[in-house]
Amino acid sequence: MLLAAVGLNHYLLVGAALFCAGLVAVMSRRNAVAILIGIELMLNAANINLVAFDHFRAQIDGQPVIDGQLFVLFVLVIAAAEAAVALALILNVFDTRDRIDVDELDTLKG
Amino acid sequence: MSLAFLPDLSGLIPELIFYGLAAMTVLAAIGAAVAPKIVHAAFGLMAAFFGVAGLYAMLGADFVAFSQIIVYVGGILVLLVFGVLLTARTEASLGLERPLRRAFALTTGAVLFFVLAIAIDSTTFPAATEASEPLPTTSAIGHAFLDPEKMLIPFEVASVLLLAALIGAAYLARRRRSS
Amino acid sequence: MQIWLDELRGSVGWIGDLPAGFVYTIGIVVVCKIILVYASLLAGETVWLERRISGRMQARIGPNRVGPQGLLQFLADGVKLLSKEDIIPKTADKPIFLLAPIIVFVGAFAAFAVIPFGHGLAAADMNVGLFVVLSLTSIEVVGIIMAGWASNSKWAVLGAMREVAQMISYELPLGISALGVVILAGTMNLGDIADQQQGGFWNWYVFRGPFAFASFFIFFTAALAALKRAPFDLPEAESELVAGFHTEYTGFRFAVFFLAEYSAMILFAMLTAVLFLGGWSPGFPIDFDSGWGRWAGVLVLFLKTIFLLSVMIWIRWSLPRFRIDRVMYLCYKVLLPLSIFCVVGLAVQVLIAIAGIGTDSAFGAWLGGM
Amino acid sequence: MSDATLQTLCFVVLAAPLLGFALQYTLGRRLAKGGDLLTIGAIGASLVCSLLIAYEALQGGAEFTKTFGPWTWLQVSETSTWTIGITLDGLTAVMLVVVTLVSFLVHVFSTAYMKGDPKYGLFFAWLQLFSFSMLVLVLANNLLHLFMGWELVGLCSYKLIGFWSEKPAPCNAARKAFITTRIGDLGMMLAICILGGAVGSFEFEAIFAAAARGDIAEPWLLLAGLGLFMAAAGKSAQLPLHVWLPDAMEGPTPVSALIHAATMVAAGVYLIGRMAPMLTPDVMVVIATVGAMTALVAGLIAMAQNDIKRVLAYSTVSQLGYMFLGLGVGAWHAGLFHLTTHAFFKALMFLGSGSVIHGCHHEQDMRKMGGLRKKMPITAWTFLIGVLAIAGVPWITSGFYSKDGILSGAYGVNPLLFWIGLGGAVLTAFYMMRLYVMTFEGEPRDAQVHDHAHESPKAMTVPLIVLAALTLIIGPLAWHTLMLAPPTGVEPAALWATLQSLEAEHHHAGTVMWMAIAAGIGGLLLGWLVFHTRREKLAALKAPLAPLENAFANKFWFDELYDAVLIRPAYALGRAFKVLDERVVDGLVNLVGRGGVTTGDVSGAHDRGVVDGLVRAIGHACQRLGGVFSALQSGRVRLYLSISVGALALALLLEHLL
Repeated sequence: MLLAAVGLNHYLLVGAALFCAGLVAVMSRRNAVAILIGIELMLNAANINLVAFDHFRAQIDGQPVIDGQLFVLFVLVIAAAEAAVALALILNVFDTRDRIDVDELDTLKG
Repeated sequence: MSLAFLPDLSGLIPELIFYGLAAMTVLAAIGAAVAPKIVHAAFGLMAAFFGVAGLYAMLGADFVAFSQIIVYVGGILVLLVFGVLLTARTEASLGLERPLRRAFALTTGAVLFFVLAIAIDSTTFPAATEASEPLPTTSAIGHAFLDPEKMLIPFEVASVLLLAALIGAAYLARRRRSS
Repeated sequence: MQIWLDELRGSVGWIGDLPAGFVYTIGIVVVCKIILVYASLLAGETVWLERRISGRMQARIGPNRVGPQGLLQFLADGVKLLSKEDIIPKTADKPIFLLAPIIVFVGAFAAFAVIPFGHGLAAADMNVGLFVVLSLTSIEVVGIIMAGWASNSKWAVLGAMREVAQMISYELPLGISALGVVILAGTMNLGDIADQQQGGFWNWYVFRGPFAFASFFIFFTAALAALKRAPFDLPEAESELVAGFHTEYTGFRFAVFFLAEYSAMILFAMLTAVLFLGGWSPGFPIDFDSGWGRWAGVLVLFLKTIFLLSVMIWIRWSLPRFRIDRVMYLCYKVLLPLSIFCVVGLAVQVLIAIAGIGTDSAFGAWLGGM
Repeated sequence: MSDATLQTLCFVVLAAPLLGFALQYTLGRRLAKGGDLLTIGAIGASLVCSLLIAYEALQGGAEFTKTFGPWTWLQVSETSTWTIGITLDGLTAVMLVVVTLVSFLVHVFSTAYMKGDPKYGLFFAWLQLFSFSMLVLVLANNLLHLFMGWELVGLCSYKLIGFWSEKPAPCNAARKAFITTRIGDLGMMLAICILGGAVGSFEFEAIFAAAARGDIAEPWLLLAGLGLFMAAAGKSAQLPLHVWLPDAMEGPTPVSALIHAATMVAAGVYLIGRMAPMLTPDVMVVIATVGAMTALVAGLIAMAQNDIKRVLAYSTVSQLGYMFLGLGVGAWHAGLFHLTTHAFFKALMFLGSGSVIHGCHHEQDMRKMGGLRKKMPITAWTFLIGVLAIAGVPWITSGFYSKDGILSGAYGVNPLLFWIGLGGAVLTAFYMMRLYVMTFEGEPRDAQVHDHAHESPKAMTVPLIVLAALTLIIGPLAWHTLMLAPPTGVEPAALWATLQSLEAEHHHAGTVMWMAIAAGIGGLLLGWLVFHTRREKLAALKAPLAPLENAFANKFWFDELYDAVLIRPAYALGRAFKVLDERVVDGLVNLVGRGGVTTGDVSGAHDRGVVDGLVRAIGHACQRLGGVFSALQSGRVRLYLSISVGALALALLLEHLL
């Protein structure tokens, strides 16, 4: 067989890759929006793992397992809330300082 | 005329789709992480979202897959792009990263992925004896969300969270105009 | 779809000899092609329809030269657009500029996969069909914002901003009023939703009580706005923004935007017909499982779609454009509260029907959906 | 009426004002007209139910007693349960009617009196809570439950007296009232602890039964009785805890009518009346003596007051003294009956004075009034009825019946107490006539006040008329029909060796009756003569009595006494401690400190030479290192993240490789 049958490991690997990509973004980027992008990637990596575990457990149990999917939906909600607030903050920072380089945001004063 | 000599590739189709989606997801994610232009990063993120949604669909989570599209692509991504557009005037949007830090981050990311891959590969997960069709989950999710013994309270709390985020974001963005 | 392919394999000998997976793969490709051609043709003819109707309304004739009554006008237009010079602005962000029309096109066309064109005639008979349509149409937003940004032109950016704000705003009343139908039908499978409205025309969801009736109008209005059709055509208001987000696009890329726009119109017309106007029900009981009945159903749905398209065109050429703040006002302060009210009303209605009257009686079943 | 219905009625009686308070407190500001209609409706509902209960009690006669509950309130331990419950008997029924009726009329009165006040709605909210607490107190069937109502009453009186909290005087008055009654409450808590400990239950029935069986040791029973009386004296402003009541006149006048005439001060009398079966003869003596003294002293003070409300306040203290006298001599019925009648005519007079104050644009000094009868006839005539009632004008006023009962009770027990009471009666009639004459009769003394005076609106006069009518009819009516049941358990008669029988108490023994009549009428006539007819001779009359008047006017220097005996010593003690603290403690500390300094000097030299060298070396090393690490402490979370993730990755990698 040219390609191995797709199992849980494959999904977990995709998740790990996604997570590492997000981590790289968070670690190396200076732009706040880009950091947010990295965070979203990491959240998605976690979501893939959740759904994958769900799916393969359902295959073992022979009945639908939805706990992981429910978690994913909550993560979606939180990601949406986080993105909205974070972007509002970024816009605010941009408004007062005319830049959004997080390395320069090291004082507590506006 | 018999055409049976054609190879039966049907068993390979899911694999092909998976590898396609996985490649798309990972490449897009890496693009999002390192693209010099933030806008390109944002659209890389979109491709990654699509790939993840596709993976969800492959895992039989159709509701989650389309939630992913409607929320991430239709909502969060649009917000992000708006954020990029509204803050695009400075050189920071060009992501002139410090090379040393980027090298460090890339190395760390690669090492971490390497270690994780080894860890995943060396773990044996219990596997189903025979693969079965994914079962529909939409109505189960709906019932779980409205069942007081399951997820009703988290669901309601999540709605409160969204409301709070809405108000908070609106407030923060509003101050901006007054100044 | 698998069922048809199984039927096909059973009935036609040489197809049956082929490996199953091969047939499925080829079958998927073929069906996609059919849908694409069907939708594109319809879109092209809608352009013709629009031009003819607007001509009538303005006491002109409209295109009538190419083909009978000018029916082949779109082919001529297509040839013209294809042969035009393909310009990419120098300051444009090239990869995104090239990708944007494709995204928009995919968003508009992919949703046709779950639309049933007749009884059992959906390419993908998914049980989250309605949800799929709504989520796929939201992809269009991203394509538009890409186009607007990549063009590096103030007209395009402004148009895209307006459009995005308008589309994501109107997705709320759109989705919520569609939710009313989901409550009545108890499913998001579009084929099942249409099947539940068979029988007399009074079974159509639009006629099931005042809330459903109101939901229909909310849905249609929100759809108009999401389609940025007049009177909500601010994003491409030619008198202000030249042409909105596709100002910088020419030739075939422009054609793709154009096609996507009209196919989105058809998509929403069909969706409205399926959700509220009984789908392929002609208004009296008919057997859709028989061969001719199925194709009669396709025809009925086609006619309803054309009717709704005509209404859209009629509205476009009758009403003046809104101001942007009025558009947002209408969305957030009128349609959104109304749609929420209707959903709650419908939920109560269904509860009353189930708990109070009982769905085993004809009236209860009518009131409670199913 | 079935028990279930009665129970429901009781609940309605309680729930209506509580609900009224909750709604009024939260929504009051948004309701039409500040929500006064809501609260009047609530207390009205309570009143109607109370009347129904009273009617039922009347039907049941002397034997009428009902208990609902007890319901578990707190499961303190596995064996001990604290309960709440409701007791209904003749006494409760009468109190219910008194409380709700007066409260209802005060509500109505307040709509006009408080009109335009910025905290209009809040006032009604507190009135509601006050009524509720009083009803809780009255309906309680055990001491702990009663105590809840008792403390709630205290809280509400605090809020109501200090209602105009933007002014300092009401605040001080409210604090004074609160603290003074709190001293009494100490006795109450003591009594509760003793009784609860000895009986194992707080329920009245159980306590009375235990007292009758002699289960409670004598000194403890005595102590509990004294504690209860201490509480009652605090709440009902008896000597020497009476000082708060006159000051409490700083509150709005309807509040004075409600809580300082009819209800809150009645709580103490009610408590003693309710607990009568367990009080030992010694306690009764104390009660009677204190009551008589209070009646006399407060009457004397009242004669020399010029503030219209203060006269009424001292009169109230005096009348409460009568009630305790009645209870103390075993004239249980008469004492509680006086409570009822007094509630009506004193509420009448307080509301009447409120009407006067309102009419004179918040002028309270009687010396500036006079001749107001023509300006405000309704107020004047109704007030006159009150005056006649409190003086005990025979047969037509209710005051006659109750006061006569008390006096005849005292007559049979102890002549001295009787004579004090009789003297007090003369005083009462005298100073009330003085009050009436100075306010309503004669020539106007202050033209400005007089010219601007006007009759009050209907919302104020109608309650006055209702109360006046009640004052007239309640005596004859109630005396012959509504006989209060004696408390179950021990007959009060058994407690005082020389106590008259109950029948004799009702029987207006000729002598006593005529003496009482003579005292009342005589006092009134004297007052009329001195202050109206022979006014010109007043000054001449006053001169020799000046020292006495001075004593009265200064309230026998009670406040000064407390200031000198309690407050100043407390301050002095505080100052003494301060001095102690500054001199002795600080001196010690300083001494130790100085010792420390000396030691420090010695060791400092050592430090600088030996230790510092080492420390500096280490310090320099640390500084160098710190310079390296402070680059990491940049406050940038991403840097921390990078470092920690890098370290994690490295650690995992090493773990894998090794």
